[in-house]
Amino acid sequence: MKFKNLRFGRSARLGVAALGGLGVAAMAAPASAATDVETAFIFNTLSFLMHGFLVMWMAAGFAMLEAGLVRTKNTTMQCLKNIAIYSVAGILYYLIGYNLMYMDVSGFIGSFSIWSAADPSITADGFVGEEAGYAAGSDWFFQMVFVAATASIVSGTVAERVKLWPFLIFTVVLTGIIYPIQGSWTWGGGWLSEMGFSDFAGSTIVHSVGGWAALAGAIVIGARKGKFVDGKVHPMPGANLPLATLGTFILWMGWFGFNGGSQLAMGTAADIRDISSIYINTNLAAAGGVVAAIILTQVMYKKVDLTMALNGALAGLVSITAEPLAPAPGLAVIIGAIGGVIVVFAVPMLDKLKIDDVVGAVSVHLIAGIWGTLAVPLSNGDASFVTQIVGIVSIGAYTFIFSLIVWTILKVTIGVRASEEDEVDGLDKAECGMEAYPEFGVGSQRM
Amino acid sequence: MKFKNLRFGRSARLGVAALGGLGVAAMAAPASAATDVETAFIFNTLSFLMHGFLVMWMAAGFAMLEAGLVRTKNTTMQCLKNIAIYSVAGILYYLIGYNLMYMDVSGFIGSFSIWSAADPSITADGFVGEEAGYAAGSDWFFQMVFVAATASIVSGTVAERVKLWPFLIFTVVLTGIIYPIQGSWTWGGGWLSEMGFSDFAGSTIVHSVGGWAALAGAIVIGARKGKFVDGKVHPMPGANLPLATLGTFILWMGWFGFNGGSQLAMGTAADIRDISSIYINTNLAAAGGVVAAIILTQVMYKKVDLTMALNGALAGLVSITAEPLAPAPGLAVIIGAIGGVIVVFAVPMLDKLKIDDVVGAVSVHLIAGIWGTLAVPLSNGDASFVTQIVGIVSIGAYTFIFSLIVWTILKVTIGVRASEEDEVDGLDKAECGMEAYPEFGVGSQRM
Amino acid sequence: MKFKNLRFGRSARLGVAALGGLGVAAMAAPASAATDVETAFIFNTLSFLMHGFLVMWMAAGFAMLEAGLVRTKNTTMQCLKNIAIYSVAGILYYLIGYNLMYMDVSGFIGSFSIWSAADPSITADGFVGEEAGYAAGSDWFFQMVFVAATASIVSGTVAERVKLWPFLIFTVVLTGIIYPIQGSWTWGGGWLSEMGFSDFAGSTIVHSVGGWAALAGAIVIGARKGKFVDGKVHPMPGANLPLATLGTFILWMGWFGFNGGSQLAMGTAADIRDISSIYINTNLAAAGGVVAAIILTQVMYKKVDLTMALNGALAGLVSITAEPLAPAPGLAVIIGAIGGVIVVFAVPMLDKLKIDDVVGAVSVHLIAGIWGTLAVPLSNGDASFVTQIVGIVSIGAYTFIFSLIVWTILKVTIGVRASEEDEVDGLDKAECGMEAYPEFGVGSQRM
Amino acid sequence: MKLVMAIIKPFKLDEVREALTSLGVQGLTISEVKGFGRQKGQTEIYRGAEYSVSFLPKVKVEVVVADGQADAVVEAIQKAGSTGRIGDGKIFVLDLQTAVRIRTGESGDEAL
Amino acid sequence: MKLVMAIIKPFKLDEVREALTSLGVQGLTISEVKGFGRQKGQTEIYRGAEYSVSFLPKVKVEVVVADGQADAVVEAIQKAGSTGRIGDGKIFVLDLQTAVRIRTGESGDEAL
Amino acid sequence: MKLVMAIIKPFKLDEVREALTSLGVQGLTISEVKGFGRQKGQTEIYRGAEYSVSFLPKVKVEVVVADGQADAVVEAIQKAGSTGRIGDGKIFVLDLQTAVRIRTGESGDEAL
Ligand SMILES: Nc1ncnc2c1ncn2[C@@H]1O[C@H](COP(=O)(O)OP(=O)(O)O)[C@@H](O)[C@H]1O
Ligand SMILES: Nc1ncnc2c1ncn2[C@@H]1O[C@H](COP(=O)(O)OP(=O)(O)O)[C@@H](O)[C@H]1O
Ligand SMILES: Nc1ncnc2c1ncn2[C@@H]1O[C@H](COP(=O)(O)OP(=O)(O)O)[C@@H](O)[C@H]1O
Repeated sequence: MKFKNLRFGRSARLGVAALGGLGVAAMAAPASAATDVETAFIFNTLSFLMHGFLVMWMAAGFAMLEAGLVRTKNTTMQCLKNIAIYSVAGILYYLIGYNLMYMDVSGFIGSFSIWSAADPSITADGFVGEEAGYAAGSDWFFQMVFVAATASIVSGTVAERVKLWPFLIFTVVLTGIIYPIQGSWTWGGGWLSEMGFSDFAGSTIVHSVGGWAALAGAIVIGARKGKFVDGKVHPMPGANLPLATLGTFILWMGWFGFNGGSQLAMGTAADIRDISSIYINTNLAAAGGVVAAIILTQVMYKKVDLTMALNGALAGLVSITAEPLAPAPGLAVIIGAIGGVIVVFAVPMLDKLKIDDVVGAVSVHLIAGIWGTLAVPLSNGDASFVTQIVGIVSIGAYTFIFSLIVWTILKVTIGVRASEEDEVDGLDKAECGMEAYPEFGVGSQRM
Repeated sequence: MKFKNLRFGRSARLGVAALGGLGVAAMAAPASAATDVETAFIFNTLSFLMHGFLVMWMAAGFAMLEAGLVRTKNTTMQCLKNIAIYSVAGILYYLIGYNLMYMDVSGFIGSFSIWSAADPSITADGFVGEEAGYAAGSDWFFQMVFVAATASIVSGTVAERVKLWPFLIFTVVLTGIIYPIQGSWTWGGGWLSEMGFSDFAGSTIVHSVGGWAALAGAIVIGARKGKFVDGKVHPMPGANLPLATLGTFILWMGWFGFNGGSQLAMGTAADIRDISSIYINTNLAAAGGVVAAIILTQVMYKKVDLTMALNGALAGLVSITAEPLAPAPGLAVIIGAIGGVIVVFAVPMLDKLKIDDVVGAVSVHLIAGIWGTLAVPLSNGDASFVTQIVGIVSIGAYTFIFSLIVWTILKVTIGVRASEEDEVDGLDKAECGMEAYPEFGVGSQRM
Repeated sequence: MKFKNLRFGRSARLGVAALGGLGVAAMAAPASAATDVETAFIFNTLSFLMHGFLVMWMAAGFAMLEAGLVRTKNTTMQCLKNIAIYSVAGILYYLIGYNLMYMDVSGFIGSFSIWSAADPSITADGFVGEEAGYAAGSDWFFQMVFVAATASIVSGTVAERVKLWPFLIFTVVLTGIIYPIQGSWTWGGGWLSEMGFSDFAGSTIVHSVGGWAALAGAIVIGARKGKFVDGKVHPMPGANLPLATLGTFILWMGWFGFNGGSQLAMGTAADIRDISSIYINTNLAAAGGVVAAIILTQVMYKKVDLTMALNGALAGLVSITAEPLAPAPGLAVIIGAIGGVIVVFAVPMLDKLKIDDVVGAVSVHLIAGIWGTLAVPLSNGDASFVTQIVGIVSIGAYTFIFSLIVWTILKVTIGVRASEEDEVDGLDKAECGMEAYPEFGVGSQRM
Repeated sequence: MKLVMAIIKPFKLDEVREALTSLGVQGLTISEVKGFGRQKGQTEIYRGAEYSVSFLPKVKVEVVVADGQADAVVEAIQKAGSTGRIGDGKIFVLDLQTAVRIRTGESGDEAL
Repeated sequence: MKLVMAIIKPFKLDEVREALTSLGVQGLTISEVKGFGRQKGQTEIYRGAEYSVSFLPKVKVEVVVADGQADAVVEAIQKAGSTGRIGDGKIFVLDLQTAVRIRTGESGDEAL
Repeated sequence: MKLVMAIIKPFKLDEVREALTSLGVQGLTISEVKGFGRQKGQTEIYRGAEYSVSFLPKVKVEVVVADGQADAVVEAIQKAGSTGRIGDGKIFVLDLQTAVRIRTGESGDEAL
């Protein structure tokens, strides 16, 4: 049995089952006005595909954001890690992840098997389904791009000192095992979903999970040499802010897919009306995050910090992700703005704790993710603070501990950290043998 | 009453009301062949969403274009302004802009109120609409991304010397008040639409409006120090041409959303056939603009100026925007090519007038926008040159004077221009305290 | 007669005619469940438009990839060539290309005429078609973006030494004549399609054709000065690897359009189910290519070469393009991985042959394209190795010889190669009079 | 011959160059440098952490002139480069043994 | 006065600067250079072709000091810049004729 | 010891380096500079406005050699760097007081 009730709380509130609603609508409405079942199937599938390619695009967003926020000498490595992550995540999710998350979920875990598509409603005689549904492959595609996002979060935090291969091994475990198992608890219909935990598009399930895994990594690997000296923080500014800006815009665009596609259906007027609301809220939450970060850095530091504005946008997006549908637009602005405020305070706070997070991913994805998950009951009457906290804590503890163990095993076996010399010279030279911007000035020839 | 007849002239010509046509088609065609009303609702809404995210993406395009065409020392600021604009525009359009433009438009202005969605055709029993329509939120989303584009245009022209906060205040006024009021005249069903003014996707209503606001800003703020000395023009080349190229490609891609979505419907075969024509014409006009700019700069200067080729693409796009549907493809190439020619002559002409437009936005958006609006009657028999000129002049005068007043008030109160020292050192240092590319060469460490 | 059976082999296997299948489905299925004909028309058209804008986006991908892999002094030129190519390709395909490829194809060639849209099924009374079909313009748009991709391939290989205008003239011939004629053989329903040659989305028809034209160019133009000296290869590292990474991600995203849209229909559940499979296989093949290239460069060189990882992704994508639908996901990974292996060996092999391919386009598009075309029979029972080889060889010989002739004519008439001095100084200075990154260091002013 | 090496504020470059050419100087060479001195870099905030920029962008001008011209050159640079604000930079004068023009092989004052 | 010019490994810059300031040096100028020497660049592989990087990134430090301070400065740089591994760089000392502070026109040791 | 400082055309760098190493020179330092001289920059057009590029990209080569080797080094650079066209650059020779190898503290000719 494959079952997903991502929208458990919400659908209960609406009084219709998530996808079942489609069939109901198709049956109940007057024949001349209602979408037929095959048409709804196409729309549902199209939603997964279209929103899926937008989420895929977020891989480029993470790559550019991180490539822009590391120093030149680690840029090639950061690009390499990002394209590798996206590749590894896809293959792993095919090999074990998807079925672990969605196939015959017992409550705590699905089954270990390779994914394959089955679309019984499509036969040689055409479409014979009685309910709309969607193509199984489109769902796989959409779920797969989510797991890649989780892994990208880690990459930014541990940048500039992690070795390539241990990092890739961690990615294998994260995308193949850690993420899918906790995912099965809620989206796979497991115990948290039974309990009523509500996380529409993954503030906790995707973003905080990435953040916890990143935090564990940052702790095990340690800070970059020179970052914290004699109790003082030494900033190491990112080398290319336009790239970081581009990355943020890409992520923003992709987020329409991330949240919009998480409606999981587009085959009725009600569904696409909901997707419209989700787009609006997603956009306004990001806008709120930007405006809050800009005003706050102006007030606190008398200058406007672009990197905080970018992080503010992302924090706003993460914050609205747990419930992008129910809030009124004004509330979405506020939820996002609080996300923006959080990030402005969380980034230096982590520094004070001597946790070295190169791109601010823990602040953006973990802390704003917790906030977003807690904010669900503000607009969604079916969610309760208690259940939300149970979800946040259980998923957090599971992910953090599991990640800590994996990072530690990697540390004591093959080692996770580049040598001090390699760190000083930059990982590009050490691991890739290649500089991101190899030229020595404009006028020079090959040297 | 909310009413929009963006396509007034055209729809009159076709003999069917704009969205009414959907219902008609659904009723008239044989039951087995016709799209049902809910399906059409979904398609119409999907068109707004899909084309809307493409237009949203143009925000990234403007950011990259402008970040590439300013000098390094102002790059961070340019990135910051662009993400701030897009955020502010969204919030303002929610708070007052949309309803000013579309709600109970009296002829000259709508009403001051916060926007909220209403979709009466969707009930607990499913979809009960008799006409197709679309989700109200999807329309809001699509209109919102347009206003952001208008604001981005200004940002490029006044770059490298405007202070951040006055600029943001101007953006608030532009997106909350200036743009929506004139928008109500045509798209909101006001007096210009009554008169038959035709501007399909906004050559005048979006692009020229941005251009006029930019021109007013350039005049009030003045040229960059050192740009015009002793009657000579001193070019200040943009620092990163690949970024500018990327920005142009992004804008080109986004323009399919801009023009295609302005069909406002996708629920009939005729509508999507029209969208197909719009895509083709949009693409060919841009292509025409590029080819014209390349040939012309080769002939005039013996070198091909990449920045002119990029501006040529944009000018072609702006030119076709007032009427991307009616022209045959060959005419679209020509309309775009004339746009490309315009830009090649307009950029140095503005220099001669000592108007300092950093990225050429006035030439591209205002002057090519006027050309595009004038070109409508070439292919659209319902438009007349006289009415087009009335629209261009009235919208232009309104926007230019209003903007001039706002810029002037800002100038005499808080000041709009960075100090000479800040301008010399670059706004990045002064306003953001952050360099776009902080590293001193590849080999160096943190300093 | 216009006829396209891109999916000849596959559709024969499924036992239904390509687009006819849509109508059949609409008729055969129970009235309540089946998509009506106009709805299917809209879906089919939407697929061309949506996938078309994704493929258009690949133009930006090629631009960024190539701008990142050339040296700074040739970057402006590379940006210019790429935007010019996309523009020229569109205009030429309108003027002669499309009809040469699809209009009244005799077997070997279509007709010389300007394209124009005809949609007889859409009348003043609404949609009257009996079969679904699609808007003619959407098809043109989708086919047009393909030809632009072919031309972009050439641009990368001959970079850093070709003169602008001869290159653009070659582009005119390639997009207006060379590409469409061979395209008519298969996709236009010509002799190769009669024979059963199977190339779903163009491993051979698009990618190898671009590769052959590039190879001919590289041979006629010769290697860059200093690349091969005394039998040794002197690498000339690309100047901006994050840009190249961005370009690769853009291409990857665009490829969902490239392959997904090549299903040519989206109006039935079966079609969109197939598109889902195509997305999955496309993604996994790219992932396989990346992973293979990373592992292989680690093993062979003890470092992971980012540029090979990027080329691996692209090679994986090219490899799956001839048959992105039939393979199971696991096979798609393998097909892509073999593509990744190919590129790791082919790049240095070409160097040994003293063929100077700046970005590796011949390896990626030609050699992996051949592999992909040969791999079709692995999963598609209707394809045979013999026919595939006939297709590869005939298209290859035709394209290579035709290109060789055109390049040679250009060489002996106006010359194809920049002067030695211009090559040393960089083409940006010589042909564009403009530097890509003109600033001399961060702190400096205009000089 | 003397090698006059000046560290100046970048935006003063054009003025310094013009001052030198109006003295008849035919050539000079510049490079991008960073300077540490009395002029303190701003204390910046990057992501909430204080960040003092100790090195500031400067331009180094190197010009070789005949012995007799050195004083005039120094004076011209000093005047053109001065804003009166801290961080204007320094001029250093070194003694040069020979100068050779690569194109022709000429040496001495002719090489300049 | 002496011009002390040192070529050092980039990551040693902060230590060298601190060593100099603790000697009382008030200003210095750095630039980005590339060095060729006994320290061989790695033999890199770029796209399957061997690629020997002959020039390695270094930082050049230029500091002008009064005659009496030169030895101490050289020693300080030598100590702070040394890792004991090949490629640590060189220190060159040149004689300086004059130094002028652009801001004030002061010259000689006062200009430093 | 002498400090030989040459301003050359960037694409001549490899030839100059080879000429020097074949003379036995073991190390040198290069930096990116821009030069102003008789060779006039192109008059460029940027967006329709004339734009004269007065500074052209050059590479500065600095090599310290023993006194006896200086002439040979100057000659080698002059030959390898020459194209016979305007803008080939200059070679300047300065007297050096000391050289120190940072790694070992050696000084004098042994430090080179
Ligand atoms: N002793 C020195 N040796 C080399 N360069 C110096 C020295 N002192 C100052 N400089 C250079 O001169 C610049 C300006 O010096 P600073 O002390 O800030 O101001 P001022 O010259 O106005 O006293 C510094 O940034 C540095 O580049
Ligand atoms: N004769 C020289 N003239 C100028 N610079 C030199 C000379 N020899 C070495 N250098 C510089 O010193 C750096 C270190 O020299 P190297 O021979 O590699 O190591 P070491 O100084 O430890 O012997 C070189 O990279 C180069 O920048
Ligand atoms: N007096 C000078 N001082 C310092 N550098 C100079 C001087 N004259 C020329 N140069 C440098 O030498 C380069 C070449 O000089 P130029 O006069 O153009 O050609 P040529 O050396 O062939 O006469 C200039 O670009 C500049 O970098």
